[in-house]
Amino acid sequence: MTNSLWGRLDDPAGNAGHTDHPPRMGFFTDTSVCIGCKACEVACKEWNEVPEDGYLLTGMSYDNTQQLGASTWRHVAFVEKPAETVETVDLGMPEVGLPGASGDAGVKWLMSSDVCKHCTHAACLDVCPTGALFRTEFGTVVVQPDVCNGCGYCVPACPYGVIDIRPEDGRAFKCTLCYDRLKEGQKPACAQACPTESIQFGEVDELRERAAARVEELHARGVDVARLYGADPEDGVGGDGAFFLLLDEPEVYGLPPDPVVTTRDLGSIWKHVGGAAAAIVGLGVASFMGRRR
Amino acid sequence: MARGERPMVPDVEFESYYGRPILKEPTWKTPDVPLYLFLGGMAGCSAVLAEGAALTGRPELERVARMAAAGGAAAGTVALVHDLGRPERFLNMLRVIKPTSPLSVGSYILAPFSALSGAAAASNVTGLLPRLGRLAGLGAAAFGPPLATYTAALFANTAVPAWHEAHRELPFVFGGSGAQAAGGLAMLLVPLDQAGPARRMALAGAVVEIVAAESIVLRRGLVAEPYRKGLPGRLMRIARAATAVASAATVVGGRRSRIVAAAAGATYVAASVVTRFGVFEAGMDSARDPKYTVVPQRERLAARSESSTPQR
Amino acid sequence: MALSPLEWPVLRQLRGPDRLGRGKASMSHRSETLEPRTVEADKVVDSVCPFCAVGCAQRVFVKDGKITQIEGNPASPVSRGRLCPKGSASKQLVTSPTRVTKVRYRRPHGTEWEDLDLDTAMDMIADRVVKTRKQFWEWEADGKRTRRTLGIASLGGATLDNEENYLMKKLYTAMGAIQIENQARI
Amino acid sequence: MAEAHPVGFQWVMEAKRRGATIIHVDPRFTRTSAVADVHVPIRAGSDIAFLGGLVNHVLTTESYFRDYVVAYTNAANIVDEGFEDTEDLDGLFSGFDAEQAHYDPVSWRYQAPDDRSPDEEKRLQQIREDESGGGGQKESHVAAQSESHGSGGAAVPWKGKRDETLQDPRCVFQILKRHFARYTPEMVQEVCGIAPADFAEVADALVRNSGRERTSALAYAVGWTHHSTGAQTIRTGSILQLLLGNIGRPGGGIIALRGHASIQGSTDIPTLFNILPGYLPMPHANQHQSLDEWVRDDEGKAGFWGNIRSYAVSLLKSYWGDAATADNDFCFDYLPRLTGDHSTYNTVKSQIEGGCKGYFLVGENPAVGSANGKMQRLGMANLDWLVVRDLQMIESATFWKDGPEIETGELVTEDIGTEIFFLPAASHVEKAGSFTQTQRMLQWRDKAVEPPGDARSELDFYFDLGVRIRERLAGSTDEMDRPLLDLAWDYPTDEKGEVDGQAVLREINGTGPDGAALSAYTELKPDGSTACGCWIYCGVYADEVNQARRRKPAWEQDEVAAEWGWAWPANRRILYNRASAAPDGSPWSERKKYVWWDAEKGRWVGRDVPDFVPDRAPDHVPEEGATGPDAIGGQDPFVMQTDGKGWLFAPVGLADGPMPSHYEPPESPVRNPLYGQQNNPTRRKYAHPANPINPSWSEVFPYVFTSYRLTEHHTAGGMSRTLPYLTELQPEPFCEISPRLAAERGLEHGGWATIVTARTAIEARVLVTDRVRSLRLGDTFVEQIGLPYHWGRNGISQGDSANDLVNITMDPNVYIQDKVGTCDIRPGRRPRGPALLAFVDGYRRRAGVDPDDPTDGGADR
Repeated sequence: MTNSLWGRLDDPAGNAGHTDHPPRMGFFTDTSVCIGCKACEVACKEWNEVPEDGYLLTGMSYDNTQQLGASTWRHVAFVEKPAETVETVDLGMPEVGLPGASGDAGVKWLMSSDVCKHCTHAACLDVCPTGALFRTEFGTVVVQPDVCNGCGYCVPACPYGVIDIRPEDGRAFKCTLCYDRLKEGQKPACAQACPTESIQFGEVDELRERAAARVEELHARGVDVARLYGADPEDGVGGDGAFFLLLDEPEVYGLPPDPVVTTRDLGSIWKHVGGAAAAIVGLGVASFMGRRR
Repeated sequence: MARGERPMVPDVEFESYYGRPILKEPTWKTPDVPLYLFLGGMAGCSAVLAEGAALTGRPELERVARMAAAGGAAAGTVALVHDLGRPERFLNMLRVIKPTSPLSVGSYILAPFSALSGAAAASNVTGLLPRLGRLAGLGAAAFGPPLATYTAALFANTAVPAWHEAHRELPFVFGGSGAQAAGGLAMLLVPLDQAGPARRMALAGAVVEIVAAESIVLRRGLVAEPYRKGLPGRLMRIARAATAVASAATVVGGRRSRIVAAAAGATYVAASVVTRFGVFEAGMDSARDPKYTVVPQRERLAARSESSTPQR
Repeated sequence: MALSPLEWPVLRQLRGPDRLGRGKASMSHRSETLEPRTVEADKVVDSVCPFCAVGCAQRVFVKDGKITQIEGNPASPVSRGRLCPKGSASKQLVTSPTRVTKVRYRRPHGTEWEDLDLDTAMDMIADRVVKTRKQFWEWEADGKRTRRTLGIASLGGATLDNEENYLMKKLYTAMGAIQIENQARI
Repeated sequence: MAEAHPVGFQWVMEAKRRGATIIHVDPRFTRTSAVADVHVPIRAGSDIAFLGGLVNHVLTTESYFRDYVVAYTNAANIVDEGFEDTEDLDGLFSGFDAEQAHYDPVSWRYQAPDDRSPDEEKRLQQIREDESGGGGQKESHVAAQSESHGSGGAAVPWKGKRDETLQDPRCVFQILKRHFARYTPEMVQEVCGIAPADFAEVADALVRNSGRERTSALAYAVGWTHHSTGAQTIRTGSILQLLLGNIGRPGGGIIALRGHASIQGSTDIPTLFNILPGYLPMPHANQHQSLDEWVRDDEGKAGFWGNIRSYAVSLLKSYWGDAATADNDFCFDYLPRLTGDHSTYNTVKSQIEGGCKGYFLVGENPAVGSANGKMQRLGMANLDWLVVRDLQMIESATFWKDGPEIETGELVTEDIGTEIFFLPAASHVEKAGSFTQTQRMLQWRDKAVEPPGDARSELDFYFDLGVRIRERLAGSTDEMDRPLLDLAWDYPTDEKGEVDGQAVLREINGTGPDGAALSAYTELKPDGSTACGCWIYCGVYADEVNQARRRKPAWEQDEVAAEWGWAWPANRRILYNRASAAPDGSPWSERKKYVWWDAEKGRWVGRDVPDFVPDRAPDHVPEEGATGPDAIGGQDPFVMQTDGKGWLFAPVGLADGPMPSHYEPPESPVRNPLYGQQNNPTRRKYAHPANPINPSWSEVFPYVFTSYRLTEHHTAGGMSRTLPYLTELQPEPFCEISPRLAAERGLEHGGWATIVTARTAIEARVLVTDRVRSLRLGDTFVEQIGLPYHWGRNGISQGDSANDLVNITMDPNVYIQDKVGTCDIRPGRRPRGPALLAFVDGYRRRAGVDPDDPTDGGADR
């Protein structure tokens, strides 16, 4: 059971009892080419028959979906930020300033399609008392709707705030990485639809290589802000099955900067629970000692 | 969206996505879940109390404690099932057994505890099968302390900062609070002459609870802030004050005055209830504000990059 | 779950390699036998997205005369299987419960819709075309032969098929109607 | 492009991945800007000034592709002595008739050759007669005849004299240089609000990526066309691309991003008033009273358009079959004639005035989708009958009970006499047929399921309607009914009575004397032995095979993918691809090799179907007096032009000048910095009390608004606002404004705003965003308000329609409205009911809108 709870784990499916399983599959979402079209959101809903999630103009740029949840398994975040001032080449032109009112460097608009991370160490799965959440043969993390009893434990367990209970249904839902499609060798619906290959689907090992190469390529082009998120198998969740190339800090996109699977501390937790239980026993025994009154 | 406020990402202190939480707020309902925590704690410790009473021949105390254990377990189970999104599937809790899931482990504690404490109480009330009843009571006493404390694991084994980061202290808060509640309930319902152990248990539990809760605030920095601020802060303060008052009353008049003892006992019970609500709400608050997720993680990253070459 | 008690996942946990019950042991029968619904399709029909003019190829999956899925066709050199949010919503477009599927009729000065039989509606429309055409018939204007009617106009075509546009223009032209327009003018 | 054509945009991202520079010029910062290398914010409606600046840059820095320009464009052509430029006339060209507000283009022609052929002599005579008589050429611009050049250029009377040194002061090149000289970077800044540094970045990138080794492409959508100068904006792009040698070459071109599944098809096989299939002009009563007159302007001219008689006769044969004979001019007389503008906006006016009483709406929602929604609704409220065919209950079908005019009391339900038939339509999967996508490619769709309930395809509806009309007229001896009774209307139907779409496609393709499907339009004959429903589509059913249904996977073909679908003409994927080779027929460069001359085979070869006479050698010089394709020289790649050259200067064919000039939109807060002429002098005003124009420079309407689409919605919303999955993504109408404007007008992010014009006022939620920039024009700032236009009163999410604000003032070539206007914006929701009318009326009075002539913006001299 080494590495079962946290740390590097190269074969999560095997670790979950799948023998002769296919390679681990996942997503690499390259936000540097995301155009925020939201095809992923719709394609996901069409395939998985996920209900609409409310009609609210949020004022959060073009993001009216707001967050991942029980009825939103892909969520495109839109971040408007002032662009970094770039050194411009002096063209010998009279200084008239840039078009902006304040003469600043303009705006950047970051878009990123968020999804369940399909963690190597998935807290939602670990804490699920019914086995509704399980690790598939593809190394992905899936809720079995025929098992889930809506206890809700997975919800606060997820360090990314992905999974949620659908109130009108009572059960927990999240991205399945199109488990059914994968069984037939098809791409997940979102990756199939994505116009610009921002969402890439494939074997996680291969995707990690691709992602590393892409970051290098962007760095070579001077896009220093490019960084990978969730691609490191040594990170707090043992690496994500769905990882990202971001152009800003993770928290700007609503992602935790350094998530850790809660089961890292499971030993300590149980130890302290045991200690406290023992303390009660001691306390109980002590209560009955001494004066008889 | 707040009118007139452009949700550009704020630059102060930390960045976030329009100030939105990163974590999902737990969907656990109140009062179901905090009540369950209270009931589990109270019932679990009551089972211990009952067995002690039986061993030391305090029938009044035994009966009250047995009823409290069985009643608490039953009511707790109801609360737990009621909290489920699909209550008809509550049996799925026993579908697998997962040491990684405190709720799974807890189900395997709660189920036998409920059965055993129920059997013990039934035997005690009806006088039937007394030996089996005692055996069941012994079993319940064995499952009682874990029942009273596993709920701390339930909270701690989440990503909710105020809960997770307090995972060393929470079992003691809950255990102490459970003992305080069990003792308090007995103080309320049991004559003075048989209630000595209950008073001592309540008092000791109160001390454990206060020390543990205080050390969360002292040791856990920013993520402990919700225990001090806002609604959970108020609840925690009320609970602590009530516990202190009850403890003082117990020490001063608990042995002599039935009324003081009953009042102190009731206050203990109430304080225990309020503590669970306080802890519950503290977790909710810490999940709602991205600060508690981002800032500690940022600090962790900074510390790591100071101590070594960047990993990410 | 009408399964053998031996299939109680706890026992599977104890028997198999998934001791912690986090994978294989906790799979339900449904999960074991899951398939994408598209494999059950009676037929897969080649189509083209009806929204913009990029012309993304679609594959339409049909089961029992109902559409079960519409997705991009990877073979297309134009779209390579991809669809935008609108194209991805094509199934909802064609299966929308708010689609009107019965003829609706509003009589002159009426305040509500009424039902109308399709055949009757067609007859009524044909009658009105004949009448209005004649009423506004114009052999000449300013002394020049025009051979037309200005009483009937039409708007639409950009969302329709070439064959439909062809029949429309052909029929309208033979009717002498010239105010035939579509979105290309708008 | 990423906004409205995301899947097409994948190719832009591919190009970027391979090192292409992506430049996005748009008033607002869109999803395209987000991934572009450069975003250039521009004032809406100032595109010609910007593109003109680039033209000037290319000319003054001598960055043009000289070999290409000399050989393939009309740069060397000498223009008539009588031509005067906007430089000479402060914003007008020679030939302007102020009273009629139109041009006589006769002085724009190429100089007549000294040694004229008899034919050219005849044409010169004809022009002289026209000049004195006032007919002829002048008519070429009325009734949107410019649009018939959708497949072939306007005819010039002669190829003209050329000076290939480009030094002659009257050669096109020198005229162009003078004309664009004032379009300096500083002027671009003043007109467009683009800083010279930004402009230089764009110009450098464009020049750097054009020439022998590299090409650049321009992609546009209705941001260029929805203006009173729309056609000239496209012209400016064409001039730029011709100068840079980017036409007819891989990676080059001007890519129109069209917005509807078959809007290209519905232009090729038009449901448009002014043309017939294949861009044959609808006959005009003043010019065309016989077949000969109808084809006179183009017949026998150089190039493939010279065979117009074959195309025209074949169309008449497919319309009237056996009834069309040489003796009766192939039923030419059955064609109705135009007398002017019969476009949709004019039709609406006619509806309001009671001159048009029956109306079919077929997959269109003018109450939301057309400019000046109020006029659309007023028109529909004054019909005898209205047929609406759609998938969902759209606003154009329900205006009589819940339209905005019902709310204001301008219309009363019980008073509206319009009889309305709502007929449910079949969706794209419930019928088989072909769409023509934006690159002229036809793709066939198979039928997947039966339409639900009463839903029918348009094919069935129109066929059935035709059958029923003909039944009613059967036996009529009235001459007016002959065209209907003689109509070839016998299409094969299946057991359900549904028409076989492939039979219609085959008719469109055309058949020969033996009744077999034709393979190419070159097989069409003028003698009535061939029939063809749309000559440019001839070949789509070659070999009796539905070529549009071909679906050879991309991975089994090269990137030209010639075996996927079928592109008109002749399955050619890049038009004018002869220009991808140098004059001597060799590729300009190995890198940009596409179609070239194979001397051994004596043919043009390459990766695409050559857009040229297949065996015409590069050194071929046509014989004197040659006509049609025979008159195409070996170095004339623009085979649809009568002179075979790409036009930097349009000697004929455009209503508003041979070269583009920047004019301000009809509503503008600024004075035209380029000329004294404020607006396009030939713009088509739309005089109607319900179409008042905000006076230019009005302080009452100080802001610019422009409308656009969002990725998540489709046009007037009938296909998107009705779907939960799309509606939840953009659930409410909003306006986008800059922080500066928000501060100036006290508008709150997330709050409500009322946007007011002289037409009406609408309300929308406010998004304050740095993506909308305050533009600096000289000393002043111009604020722009962005308005997505998808909403109306039906559907899941409802709201006011942006198009209710848009005025109707049209481009004189194609009669398309200008979507840029001025407005005021103020916090809060708009007044309700009749109070709205009073509110808008107050604005009109304060702005000084002339109640007698409300469409005069007051800017004309």
